[in-house]
Amino acid sequence: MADDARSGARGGHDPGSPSPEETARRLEAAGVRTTPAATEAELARLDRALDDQVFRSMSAISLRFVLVVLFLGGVVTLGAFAFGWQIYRGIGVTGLNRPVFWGFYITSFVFWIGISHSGTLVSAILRVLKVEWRRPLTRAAEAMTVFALMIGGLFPIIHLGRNWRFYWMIPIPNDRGLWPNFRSALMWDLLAILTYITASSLFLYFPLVPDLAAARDRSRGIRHKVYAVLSLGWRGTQQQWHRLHLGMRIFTVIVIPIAVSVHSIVSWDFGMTLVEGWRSTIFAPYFVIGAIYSGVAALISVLIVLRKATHLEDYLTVRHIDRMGKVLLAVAVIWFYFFWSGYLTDWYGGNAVARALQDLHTVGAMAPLFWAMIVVNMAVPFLFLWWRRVRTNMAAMLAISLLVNVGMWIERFLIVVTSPMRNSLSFDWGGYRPGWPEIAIVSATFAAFALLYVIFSKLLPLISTWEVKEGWRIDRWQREGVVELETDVPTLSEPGGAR
Amino acid sequence: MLVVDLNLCTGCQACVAACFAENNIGVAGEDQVAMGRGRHWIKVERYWRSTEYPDVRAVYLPLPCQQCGNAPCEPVCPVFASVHSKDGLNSQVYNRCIGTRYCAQNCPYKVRVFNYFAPRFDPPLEQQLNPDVTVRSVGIMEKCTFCVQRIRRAREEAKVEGRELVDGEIVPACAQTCPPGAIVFGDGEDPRSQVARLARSERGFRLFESLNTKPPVVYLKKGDTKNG
Amino acid sequence: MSDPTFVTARVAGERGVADALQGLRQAGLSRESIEILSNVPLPEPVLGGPMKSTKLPVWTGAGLLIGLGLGVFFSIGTLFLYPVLVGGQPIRFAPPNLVIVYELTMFGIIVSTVSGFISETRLRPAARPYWRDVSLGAVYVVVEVPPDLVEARVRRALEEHGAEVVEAEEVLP
Amino acid sequence: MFTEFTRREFFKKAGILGTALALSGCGGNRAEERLVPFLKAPEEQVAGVFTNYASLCRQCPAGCGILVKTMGGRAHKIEGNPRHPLNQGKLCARGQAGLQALYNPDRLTGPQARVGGRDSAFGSITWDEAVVRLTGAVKEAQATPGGVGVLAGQLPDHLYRLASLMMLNGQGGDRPSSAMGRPPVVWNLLRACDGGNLLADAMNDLYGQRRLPFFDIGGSDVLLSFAANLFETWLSPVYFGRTYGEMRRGSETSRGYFVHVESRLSTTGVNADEWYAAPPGREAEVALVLGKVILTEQLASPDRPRAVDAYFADVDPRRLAGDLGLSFESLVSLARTIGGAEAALAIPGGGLGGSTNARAAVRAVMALNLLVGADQGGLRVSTGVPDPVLGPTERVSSFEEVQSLVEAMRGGEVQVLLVLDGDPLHDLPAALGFEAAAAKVPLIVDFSSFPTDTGEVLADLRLPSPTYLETWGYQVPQPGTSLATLGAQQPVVRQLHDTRSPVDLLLAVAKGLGGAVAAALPWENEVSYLKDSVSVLATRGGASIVSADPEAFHARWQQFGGWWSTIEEPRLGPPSVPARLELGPPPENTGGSASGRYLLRVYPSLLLAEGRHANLPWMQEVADTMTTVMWDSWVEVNPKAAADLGVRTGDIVKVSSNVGSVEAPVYVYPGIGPDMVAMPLGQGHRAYGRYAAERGADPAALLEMAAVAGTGELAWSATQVSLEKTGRSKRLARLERSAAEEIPEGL
Repeated sequence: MADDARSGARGGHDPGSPSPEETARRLEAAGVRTTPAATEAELARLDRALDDQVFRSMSAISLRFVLVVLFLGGVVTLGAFAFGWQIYRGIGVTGLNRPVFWGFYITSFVFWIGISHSGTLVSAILRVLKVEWRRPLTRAAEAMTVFALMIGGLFPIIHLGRNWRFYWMIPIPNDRGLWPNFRSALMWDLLAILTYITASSLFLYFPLVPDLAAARDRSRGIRHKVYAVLSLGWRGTQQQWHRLHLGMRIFTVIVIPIAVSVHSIVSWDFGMTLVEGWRSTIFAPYFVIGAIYSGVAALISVLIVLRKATHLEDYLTVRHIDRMGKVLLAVAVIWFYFFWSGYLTDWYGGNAVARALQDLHTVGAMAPLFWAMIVVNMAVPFLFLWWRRVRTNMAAMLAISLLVNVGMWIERFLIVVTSPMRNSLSFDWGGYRPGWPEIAIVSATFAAFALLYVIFSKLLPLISTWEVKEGWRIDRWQREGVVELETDVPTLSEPGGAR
Repeated sequence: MLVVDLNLCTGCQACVAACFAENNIGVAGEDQVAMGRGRHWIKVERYWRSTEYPDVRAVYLPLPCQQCGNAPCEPVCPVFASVHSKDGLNSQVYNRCIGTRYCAQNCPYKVRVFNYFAPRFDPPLEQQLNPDVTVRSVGIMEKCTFCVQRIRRAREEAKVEGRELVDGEIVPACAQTCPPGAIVFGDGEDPRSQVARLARSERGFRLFESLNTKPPVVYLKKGDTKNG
Repeated sequence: MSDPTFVTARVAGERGVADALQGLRQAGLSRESIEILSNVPLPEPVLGGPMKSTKLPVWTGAGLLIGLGLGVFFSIGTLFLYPVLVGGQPIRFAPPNLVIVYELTMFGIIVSTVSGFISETRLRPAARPYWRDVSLGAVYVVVEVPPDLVEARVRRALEEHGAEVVEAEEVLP
Repeated sequence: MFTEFTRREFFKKAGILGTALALSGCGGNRAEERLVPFLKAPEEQVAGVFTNYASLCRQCPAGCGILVKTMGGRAHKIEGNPRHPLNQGKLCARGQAGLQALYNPDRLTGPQARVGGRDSAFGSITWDEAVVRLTGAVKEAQATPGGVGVLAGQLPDHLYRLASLMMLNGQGGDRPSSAMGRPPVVWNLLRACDGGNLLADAMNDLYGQRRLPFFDIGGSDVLLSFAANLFETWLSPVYFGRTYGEMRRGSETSRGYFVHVESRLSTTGVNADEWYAAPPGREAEVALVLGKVILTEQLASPDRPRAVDAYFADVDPRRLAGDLGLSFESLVSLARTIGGAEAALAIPGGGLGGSTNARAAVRAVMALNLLVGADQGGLRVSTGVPDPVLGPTERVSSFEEVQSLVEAMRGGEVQVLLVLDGDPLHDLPAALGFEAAAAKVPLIVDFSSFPTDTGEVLADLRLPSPTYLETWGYQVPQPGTSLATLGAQQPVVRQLHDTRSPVDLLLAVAKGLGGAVAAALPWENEVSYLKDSVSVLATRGGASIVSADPEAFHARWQQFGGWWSTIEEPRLGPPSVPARLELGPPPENTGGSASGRYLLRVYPSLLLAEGRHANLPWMQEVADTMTTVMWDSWVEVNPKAAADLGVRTGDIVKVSSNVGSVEAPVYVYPGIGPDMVAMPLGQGHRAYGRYAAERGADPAALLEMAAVAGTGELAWSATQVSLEKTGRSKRLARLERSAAEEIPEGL
């Protein structure tokens, strides 16, 4: 598949002249800039190569693809079966007990909501700051948010004792004559996640419309019809482009506070309680930074896998990973700062339960998890991410970003599950061991996340082609003085800019 | 208001058994209770004061729901399943509950009981069930109600007979059976009631007063000396 | 209202757009009657001035107000409808209300902005000319000929300025 | 096995409640017109009216009065009978669980006989067949004197009287040589742990009345318990608990003073203001130290019988306290407290009875009582049977009698063994050899309502009794109160299954036998037997019910749950104190004292007693107070000993004595000495229904047949055992999720 795409792309050019992607790679290697300030003809060639790469990979289906889908689908089916079993037998098939009433599900909920953060947030922040190198990776990032939210949003439902009654939380006039309790942090959660999933889905969809139109124009039959509906009659008129830009500007500004509020509210599920280890004023920013941390790491993992699997190395470049690596390092430091602030305060206060909880973490039954978290969340990024050689080594970056996510999952587990293990009544101090359905369902959600990406890659363009093309043009327009440079942020167009 | 005199609690477990009988509490079975899923609405918790033989001392803490005035379990429920009743009881409305277990997490006393599985009563054990009390289904939270069904009955009877309730007329199952009379129930608002008199004792304290949960359950401290 | 008449032409790149626009303007056509179709947004200088404004900000503002109202209703209004005492908290005004108001305001903004976008993009009165190769990078000019102008004049204006007049490949709603 | 049960089905079955539910929706309020008003908590609905029946609790031998709340012909809740002088409305956990005996899913539903030998299955028979077969067998056995044996764990008084009359051909007293049977043997480990016979013997020595002492705890201000588990299973725990409450509430300023002396910290011991951990079997020696100090400091009662002083003559209190490992100073302080008390009372508990020196131990505590004048205060004698006609009341046999019955069985002397309300196969120590002896008995008839171990393994004929909530009877509470009482038992629901009262069965058999036996048992049925018997009290004055009409008396007797005197029994006269107190040799513990061996202390489970309640799921799931263990057995091991053995709570160990071994999980228990281990009775059933079968271990398998010196009683706490790690462990079902050593704020 990869070779086909490549030769196809090359076939479109004059024989002998280097393909645009080769040019780009050479320039990249020279460390100057990723794209040449091309002529219109060259731009047309770049455009075509990009389109070929992106749209062709959407239609080709290989045996490997089928096997991957079957495997992931199998894991997801197993999880669905486990959920069915849980409904049939009762929530007791989990390992939940008194005093640990929340287990793997809520841990995973917080984890996935955290993952969801970085997609939209990173994309929006980069957009607001008009960072030009964002262009090829916004789509993958925004998709990550939507997928992670779809998955994360399921967990509160899976976790309910009576899942089939989850709609009782929805605030609509009903035959029960009862509105939900908006004083409950869970209702805040519901509304926040509803808002966030709406916002991030639309944030993904908005810039997708021109690409959907492009896909519409390249397809026939049923696909064509579906794309035609989804692309909203997009014709590419300048009026439409203007609206799109304006809409995106509004969105970008709105989506950032939403994203921050969502994870703050998730943290308040815990922060509002009287549970030692949860009741903390630092939780909202701590959870937000933790979310960004795990989200950036997840984005790095996703980008590395995607560029390899879909042969988009020319667009999702090593330099992207390098830059994201720097972001990850910065966030790691901030995360540790918040973590330490909370830990130190608890320790110093000397509250018996807080001490018991810290003992449980540092020397008790949870010590292996706790120290593993410290190592992979703090030590590993801090020791390695300073080095450009590490940041540009895809295998190393994949390993580090995955480790950070494992660490963040553990961090959530330690917060969500172990805090109730110690309370004011030492008679009721307890432990927790997950049941098999919990493990199956949580595993299934990871598979579902991958599966969504796999399916996505076959249905929708993984790179926002129009934005990349626009980027190339902005470069040229600025050089030719057609448009003014709008920000001080160095763009790709500046020689040596953005390093 | 409920007063529990720790001087009097002998740890005999009669209250626990009475509560099982009165409130249709299902039995969880060995594996489940080993996991911490016992459905005891009232527990007699045993705390060790010192464990160095032969200087071993312990204290019993009979722990029903504290029916907090400022109940931490209430505001966190998204569906108003845990609400404050007019009588000041902290009531759990089973048929509203969807099982988020948030209330239990936020309960400082860990007295809330979750139905992990549907309750089972091997026939003909179901014939024992108290018709005044719901059999709770799977996936919902339950807890001590101060035997609200008995409160209602007593109130209805007084109403039918056209009189005021008499102090001591309402007796929850635990207080009814308690051999030494360690548990006393009554109207705390009435200063002449027995509970109000007992609650004024110097030994009186409420669990975790610093949390400002304002429970109407007053414990009388266990004395350690001759005239404690 | 009868179907509008279109004169459509293919132009070469940005320069072609600028030329064609100049020609059309000289022919007395207003900017509003001209559409330029491309697969990348073109800069305003190329298009000869700022774009016609949209009503999106109005939509956004309306959404803000609706969301705010909904938030106030949920967090305060519902408690009037069904007052339930929980945890000793006051019935009406409490800090948590702000959380709800905030989230629903945001929700209102998001939904209304998209609704505005969809309604403005999708709900056009008539079908418009379209070519599939717009997606491949071709640029087209679509002129909706006003009743007081002769179609041929428009055609000539376009051709004189380097545009190649072509028929629409298909129409899109 | 299990069926799911919803509230809806419940209402369907309950029938009448459906109407009530519908009616509650007629308030005119719109919200209530909905079929299922979600706004409304279901507890706000009141449906139906309860009918209360007064009766008697038979969950243990104490004989508390109960009220059973019934509705629609079903019993829903048992509560104490507030009028009954013994428990005055209170009830213990086991009493509350009586409903689960009534509605137990594993009850026998009709008479059964083996289709072949003892290893074959049971097949249903009719009651007529059963009576014919039983009568035939008894008739045959009549030829051999003592050919019929009766073995029980506890018997209601009316049945005990009937069985005695039948076995002894209508003659009371000692067994006449011509009688077909022998006096019913009533014994199990719970009764042994109660040590009632030792107490009665001590009373006999002092007052010439072989009756249990009665302890007026409520009227005392300093209470010393010598290994008495007052609030668990001993004799009459509800009475003790109730009066303990009275003592603790005594006055505004004083809460009484409670001292517990026992080697192991029991649930009762925790309540004590002071706990003295005397070495096992030497608890009563603390009484000697105290008595000596009281005498030395001249704090003894001036009215005491002077002879009692001699008991303490040889005691060197300082040395003895040192021997016992107790602080002499604190004992002196305690002695002063006792001496200065207005009403001190020492209770010789059942726990003393486990050692070989138990007889002397009980005497020592009684001597202390005499010294401080408790015989004029809290120590009294039980009221006994209100009228001789109603006797003999249930008498616990000595262990010697059990042994002689088993011996007779082994020797082929016993032709028919009637097992009434008990499970000897489970309840008797294995070393007694009951199972092997039973093989020699041609016909074993089990009258239990449940598939007991005995019934499942040994019985040839199972003639299930109704439970105590379905049948009639009377009971004289023992030790009871200072008011003479005859409790009334009556059915509160219709018989659930095809069961028959053993009284009716015995009457039918007697009729079939004819002759002296039939003459001794002239009654038509259980009801006429009871009416005839209790009518002797009808016209007696100074009582709760006085009626010239026997029918009316009987009706009211049942209505109020019994008859009781309103006049207190007179106090004890002066005791005749034997000249010298024989202290006897120190306790002997069998099995040697090699290192690595521990003295085994067995004790009746707070909830399961000797095992009678193991088939009640509530009793399995209510946690033992001290260990909080549910659904299981355990071995209590001192933390240091556990560390030496390398075991932790939940590790399974093999406990072996010279006569047997069992496996059970360890519970590391701070309240026990490093040279002892303790195991609760109650579990280890082979059968006994789904909740009890194959659960936990029965320490009765470990006990050696040591005797209490000078008596025929079993010294059940004189066996040494060794512990051996099995390497296995389990998650012990405990209510406590951790060690609970952090005391919560405020407590």
